[in-house]
Amino acid sequence: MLGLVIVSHSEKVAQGIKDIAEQMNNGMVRIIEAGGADEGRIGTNPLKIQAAIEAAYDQGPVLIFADLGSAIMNAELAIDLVDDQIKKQITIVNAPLVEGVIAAVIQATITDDVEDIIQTAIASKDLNKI
Amino acid sequence: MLGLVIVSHSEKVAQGIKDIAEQMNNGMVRIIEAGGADEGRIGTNPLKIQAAIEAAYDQGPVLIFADLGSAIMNAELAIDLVDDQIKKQITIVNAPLVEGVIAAVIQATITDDVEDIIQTAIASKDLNKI
Amino acid sequence: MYESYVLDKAYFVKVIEDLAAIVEEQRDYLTGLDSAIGDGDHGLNLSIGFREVSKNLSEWQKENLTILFKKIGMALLGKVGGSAGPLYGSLFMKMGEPAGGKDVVDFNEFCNMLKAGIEAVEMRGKAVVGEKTMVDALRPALDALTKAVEDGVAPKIAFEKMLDSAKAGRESTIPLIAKKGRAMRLGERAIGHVDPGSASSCIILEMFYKNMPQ
Amino acid sequence: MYESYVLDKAYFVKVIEDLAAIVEEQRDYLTGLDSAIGDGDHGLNLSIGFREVSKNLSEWQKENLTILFKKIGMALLGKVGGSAGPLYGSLFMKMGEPAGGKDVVDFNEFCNMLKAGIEAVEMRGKAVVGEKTMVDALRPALDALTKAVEDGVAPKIAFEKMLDSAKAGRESTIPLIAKKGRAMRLGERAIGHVDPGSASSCIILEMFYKNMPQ
Ligand SMILES: Nc1ncnc2c1ncn2[C@@H]1O[C@H](COP(=O)(O)OP(=O)(O)O)[C@@H](O)[C@H]1O
Ligand SMILES: Nc1ncnc2c1ncn2[C@@H]1O[C@H](COP(=O)(O)OP(=O)(O)O)[C@@H](O)[C@H]1O
Ligand SMILES: [Mg+2]
Ligand SMILES: [Mg+2]
Ligand SMILES: [Mg+2]
Ligand SMILES: [Mg+2]
Repeated sequence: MLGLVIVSHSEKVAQGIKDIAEQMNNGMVRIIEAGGADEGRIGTNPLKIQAAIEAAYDQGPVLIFADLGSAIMNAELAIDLVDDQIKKQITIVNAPLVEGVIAAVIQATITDDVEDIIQTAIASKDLNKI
Repeated sequence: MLGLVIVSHSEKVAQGIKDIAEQMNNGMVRIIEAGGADEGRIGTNPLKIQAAIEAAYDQGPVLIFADLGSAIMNAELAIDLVDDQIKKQITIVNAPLVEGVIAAVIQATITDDVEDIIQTAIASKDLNKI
Repeated sequence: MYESYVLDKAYFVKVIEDLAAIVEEQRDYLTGLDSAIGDGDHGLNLSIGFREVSKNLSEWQKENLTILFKKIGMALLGKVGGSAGPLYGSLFMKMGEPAGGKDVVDFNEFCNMLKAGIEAVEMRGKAVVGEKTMVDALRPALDALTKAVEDGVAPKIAFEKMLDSAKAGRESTIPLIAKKGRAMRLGERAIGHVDPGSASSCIILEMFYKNMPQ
Repeated sequence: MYESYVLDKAYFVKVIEDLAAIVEEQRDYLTGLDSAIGDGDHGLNLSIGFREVSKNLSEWQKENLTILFKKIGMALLGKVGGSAGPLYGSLFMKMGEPAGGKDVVDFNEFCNMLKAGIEAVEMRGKAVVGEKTMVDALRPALDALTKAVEDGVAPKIAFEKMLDSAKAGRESTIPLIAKKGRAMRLGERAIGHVDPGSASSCIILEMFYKNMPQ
């Protein structure tokens, strides 16, 4: 099963994106959120991200989506902390957070080609909204 | 003052983005969230969006950021419901939700040129995260 | 013929009552269609919307048709949550306008109500036929109704033709790729499935048809 | 000379205690710097991080220096929340490694600790000098220390040179546009402001300097 980790500076944002994405998830993606710093403050926490990666990992690829710069830095740190076996399965996806997660989850209902899922998530930045 | 409305299918996402953005807001932007359908269900509500637009409006421009297609549809409906005077001040910004709101708020601390703020928000889709 | 064929408030109230009941009955069917190519909430969305309508209908039926339809539309707007909210909300809100504040309309006026409502859906969703949306049921339905009226067909027969076209439109969505709404993201994976909105549109039109006097 | 100049655990514990105290004292100063060109939380972030360190320090000082620093780093990682978390977390975690599980290090080893820590910050943040980050203080500080050691300068003097370079580096951030971190988005609006991370880096290095024996 594909793992997906949502990293945001806000706990609410990460949880809410998971809520939206789960509506479109047909059970093919294990979505785990890692939002907020310690005690719900705005920020990110590499240990929370590490735990989320480990929870999302199911012998297959794990995609990480994050909001701002320091969330990426903490995601990279979290990746350094996990087992090598998991580590080599992880990709941080360079996509907008909400749009990328939703696109990835929808695409995962269509294909199990991870590269395709990643590219679809990245391409979500160019989806016209209006 | 610039008004900014955050429309998401999730109440938590809209609130959380506001929390993140307020950290960067120097008081130049009135940020109002309009997340979720009635009773916190996943979805959007044009009447909530209408109220948010009216709350965000302060004799100046109002920017709307939204997540998915039907959020835009409801935002457009909400725009139809507000006074003409407010209506002509509204722009739905074709930008990723989290990234666009943050970019707009930061840019509003630099300039009060709304067109510049809108363009910066749109360009946020191409900001490299990794 | 059409001027003497009138539809009164009791008719419309009964349509709405039946609609609320059948939405409840068909909730899982609609949700199932939406699970296949959407987020699986279409039945639930409509159920929540029409429960709100039901709850207030005895109060609202004191109003003229324009206000009654407006209130129904506003309730759907506020409660439905998904795309069906602004779309069906607009349908009902706009349907009331050609009723011109009256309590009874003749068949011509009724046709104009449907026209106004369906055009409002098209305006709101910017969809055209072939994009695998409710418009695939509603637009052919309206066209069939317009043609039947031009041909001078009797009201209930004209509505039967309308409903047939709506259902044919619903079936026509099966082989389509979606170009609007959530299913748009699915590409070819949407092929083989009925569009949920086209199905609910048929249900709505069917309630108008079913309750029409001969 | 450098082998006989030793720094023991009491020294390091005192440095950390002082650091926790001064972070508290300078919290609003650091937060003020971050309000100008960031999100105004840098002082708060560090305060929360070092409170966690303080709370545990009496327990952790039973461990050798490698483990002690690792625990400090992990606490900062987990608590700080902002960019300073992974950056200073990495700084402290990596600083412990050249201590090789001992309770006392000589000056060479201490210099290696700082080198390892500062390189870890660079590795984690991918920043180079001139990008208006803490690296603008840390990298010149490390270079000045390395040079002073090559020149055979006495330990505390070498550290004074290091600190002077860090402070010069901090001041050098004032006219810069930021290329990393949040301030990056501000373009020219960042000009005229000290980078908050370069200021906190000076504070950290100053505590190491201040507590060194002559
Ligand atoms: N732009 C549009 N124009 C017309 N109909 C649309 C449009 N977008 C979606 N729909 C209709 O809405 C239906 C889905 O409704 P619903 O499930 O309530 O909304 P959501 O997709 O937001 O969950 C689709 O089956 C389709 O018929
Ligand atoms: N990539 C980076 N490399 C080095 N230092 C950085 C980097 N990003 C940010 N910083 C430093 O972090 C400081 C801000 O820390 P803090 O306020 O705790 O984080 P945040 O910006 O996430 O709120 C900046 O002043 C800068 O010195
Ligand atoms: Mg749906
Ligand atoms: Mg929905
Ligand atoms: Mg900060
Ligand atoms: Mg911060």
